[in-house]
Amino acid sequence: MLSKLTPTVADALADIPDGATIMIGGFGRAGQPVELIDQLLVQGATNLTVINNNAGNGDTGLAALLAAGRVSKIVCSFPRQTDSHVFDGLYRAGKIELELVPQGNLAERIRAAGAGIGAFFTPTGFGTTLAEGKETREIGGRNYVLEYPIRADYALISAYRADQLGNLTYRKTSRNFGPVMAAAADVTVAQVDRVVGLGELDPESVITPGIFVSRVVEIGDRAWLAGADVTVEPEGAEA
Amino acid sequence: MLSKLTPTVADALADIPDGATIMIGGFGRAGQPVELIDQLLVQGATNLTVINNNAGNGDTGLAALLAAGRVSKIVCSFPRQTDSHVFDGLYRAGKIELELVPQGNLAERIRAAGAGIGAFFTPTGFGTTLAEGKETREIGGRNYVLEYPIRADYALISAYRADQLGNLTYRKTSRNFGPVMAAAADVTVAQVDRVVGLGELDPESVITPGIFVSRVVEIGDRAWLAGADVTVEPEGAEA
Amino acid sequence: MTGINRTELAARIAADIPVGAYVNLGIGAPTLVADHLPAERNITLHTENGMLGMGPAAEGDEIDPDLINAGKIPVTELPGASYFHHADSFGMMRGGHLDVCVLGAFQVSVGGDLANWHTGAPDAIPAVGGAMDLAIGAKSVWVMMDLLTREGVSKLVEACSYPLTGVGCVNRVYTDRAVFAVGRNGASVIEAFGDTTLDELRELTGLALTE
Amino acid sequence: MTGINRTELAARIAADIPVGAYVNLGIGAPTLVADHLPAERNITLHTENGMLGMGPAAEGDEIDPDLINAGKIPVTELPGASYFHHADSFGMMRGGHLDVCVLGAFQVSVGGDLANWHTGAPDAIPAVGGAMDLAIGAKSVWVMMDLLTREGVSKLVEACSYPLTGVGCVNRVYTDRAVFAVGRNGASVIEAFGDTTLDELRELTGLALTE
Repeated sequence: MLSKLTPTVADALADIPDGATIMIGGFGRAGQPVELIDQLLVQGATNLTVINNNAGNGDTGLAALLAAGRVSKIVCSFPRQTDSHVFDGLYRAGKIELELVPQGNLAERIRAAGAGIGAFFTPTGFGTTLAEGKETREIGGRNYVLEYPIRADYALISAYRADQLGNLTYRKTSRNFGPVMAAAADVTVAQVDRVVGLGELDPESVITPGIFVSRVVEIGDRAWLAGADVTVEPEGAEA
Repeated sequence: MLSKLTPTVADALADIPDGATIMIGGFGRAGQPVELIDQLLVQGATNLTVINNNAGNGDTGLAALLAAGRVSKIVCSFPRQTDSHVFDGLYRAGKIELELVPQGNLAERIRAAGAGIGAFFTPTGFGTTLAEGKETREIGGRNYVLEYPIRADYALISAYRADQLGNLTYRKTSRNFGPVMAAAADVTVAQVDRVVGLGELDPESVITPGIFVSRVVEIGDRAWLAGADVTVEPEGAEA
Repeated sequence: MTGINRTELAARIAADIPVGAYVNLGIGAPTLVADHLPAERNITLHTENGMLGMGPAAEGDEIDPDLINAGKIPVTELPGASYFHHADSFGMMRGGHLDVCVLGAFQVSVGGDLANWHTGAPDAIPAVGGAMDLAIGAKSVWVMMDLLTREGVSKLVEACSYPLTGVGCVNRVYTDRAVFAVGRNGASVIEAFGDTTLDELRELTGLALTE
Repeated sequence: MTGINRTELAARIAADIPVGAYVNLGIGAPTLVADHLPAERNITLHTENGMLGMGPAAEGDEIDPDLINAGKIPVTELPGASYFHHADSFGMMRGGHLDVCVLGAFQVSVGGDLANWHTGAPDAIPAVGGAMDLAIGAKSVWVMMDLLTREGVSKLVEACSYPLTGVGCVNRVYTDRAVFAVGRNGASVIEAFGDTTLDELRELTGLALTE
């Protein structure tokens, strides 16, 4: 039977070309596709446009990709963090382009790409510098800014469980950008803790239907979740 | 503790005034809030605008409400059915106003109302008579029609399980318009088969968060579901 | 002059659907295509009322009023199915995630315009349902229809006389006499059935068909 | 001249939140409001990274990296909680479903303009996060801030000098010296704390405050 299961992260990202636009899921650590980001560093594609809520922190993951000079543009809502020194340095040196988007507009623009919406009027950002140069309109007494979809060549996301058809479930607030990014990219790669048998996911609880997922890589249970299966309160959590 | 549970359908709909705009969930029989519709007939409010995928069939439910002259306008995608004789008669007699909306635009316009979107460009309907007089625009080589949100004073929907906070789950294809309508009305009334204790619904599987629900009425298991609890294949199904 | 029957046509369409595709089959004749999609081809069926992984029509004890297709017929659920609400379901279509959508039609123009929702009769009660969404709802939109009306008039036309469902949205037209490609470059014959010739098709349709 | 401290201010804000309300508490001082919302008031907390029914900060074994708030602090889940994705979460805000949102601010204008995302410093790295969404994200948007900067300059102003986060979006301003209503009708004093007088507030702010 056909399957979207891919044996390794290397296989899953092998075809990403230079110049690709890549969405990366996650809000803080929750939902961050750590192993896929690390593989993106190994894989070598450069001149990338990255769409993520943040712009990396510390010296690993997305920050390492930035430090390696592989990202020419980042679209995000919150690049500045206490330890975002890699991005900060590149930005001040004019070595990376930044498109700053309010978080809800970012989510809705990604959602619009997946849902075939050509553009939409949002109240968020009206009258601010982030709406400068954008079309505005008063509708029903409220002011709106016209925003356009954001799509990508690849979306790299993290989920909790998958089946071979690519159906996904998430865990708690790690859901965040995953479902909308999965629908907005030509190729969506999902890393998951575990792959389960076909029919083991409750069809009522599938959050991302497999139609939006191209490749699934099983990473194995994260250390702090080991031993805890589909539970509300995992044991052995780390700080 | 505060609770959205309402003892009877009569209590749940008591305050609907004449002239109200009312969304009614359901696609065919699936997801139709049968008991709420029947109570709307008893309740007496008139000059209603109804938003539903269809315009009633046979002589009961929505068709009975139409036959009683209580609906002055209907917004729907598919009024014509084999047994939609009540609507057909009223429409031909000029006694009911019809706003015909392509089904996906209907769903998206309702979704837009709930999500605070002022208007959006959709490709559906471009170049057809249903887009006549509407603003259009070419974006990225594709043609779009500008569509506006559809909101309501009340939404009457049917769900499967609820807790006292109004969190809802649905069952199979009866989900259809429920989640988007719940978010697009000032007052959302959900009839459910059963109310369960707080904490019994899996937070990952709640489809409509309680924030969108004002009142919950427990109807009891539908006959063909009696004896079948949260199962994939209910026993004793009827045709 | 021969053609193929509706069952053969459904099988012909099914054969063109790629392995692993996500497909929406419109109400009516297109549903027959499902009979020719064996499990090993891994085709996933979408129904716009909120489901992927739709199985065959339900029978007997399988019938569940909460589980119906877009034609309001009770259906079944296959392993790996998923449910979602109407806005998500139509977003899936509008966003171009389905590979193929197969629809019936009153008329299709050589440019790919589709007319399948309204005959234009002034006293008809209009009802569009999901027709306009389906028309733009997949990477490939295919029409399944008889080439001629009962009166012998071609349904593949230079320009639709019936009200449009979508503009330039159809890629292929599967008929009992031939399969046509339509679109920006006009109509061409992909395959003629039986001993049907290009000249016959030109005569039947009155169109400058290319090979 | 006296005022109230931050804990008292948080309690004062909490007292104004209606029973049963859905509330988003912004990062920083507004999170203190949660300490004054006892369970019997049935306040449901929203966090924009996709959750309703957020409980207190997680401690020890409760800490779960998949369960964090908008400030990326590990939190807990209360019975009746639900999770949803980012587009749904911000749709919930933009659609006006939350009753109250409490935010910090650099400046608020008498007309309700909010400045809380950027100091305007030319070399600052801009970062907006959900600030502009929160600014328009509830039926009532309240600001919690000190009335004066450390330098003694009023943060309630005729017109914001810092870059705006939202226009005319704030309804009330809770400060250590007084609670103000702001909006189309300008700024008025709802309550002055301690022995603070209207005249003092006018002097401190340089604004024509009304009662």
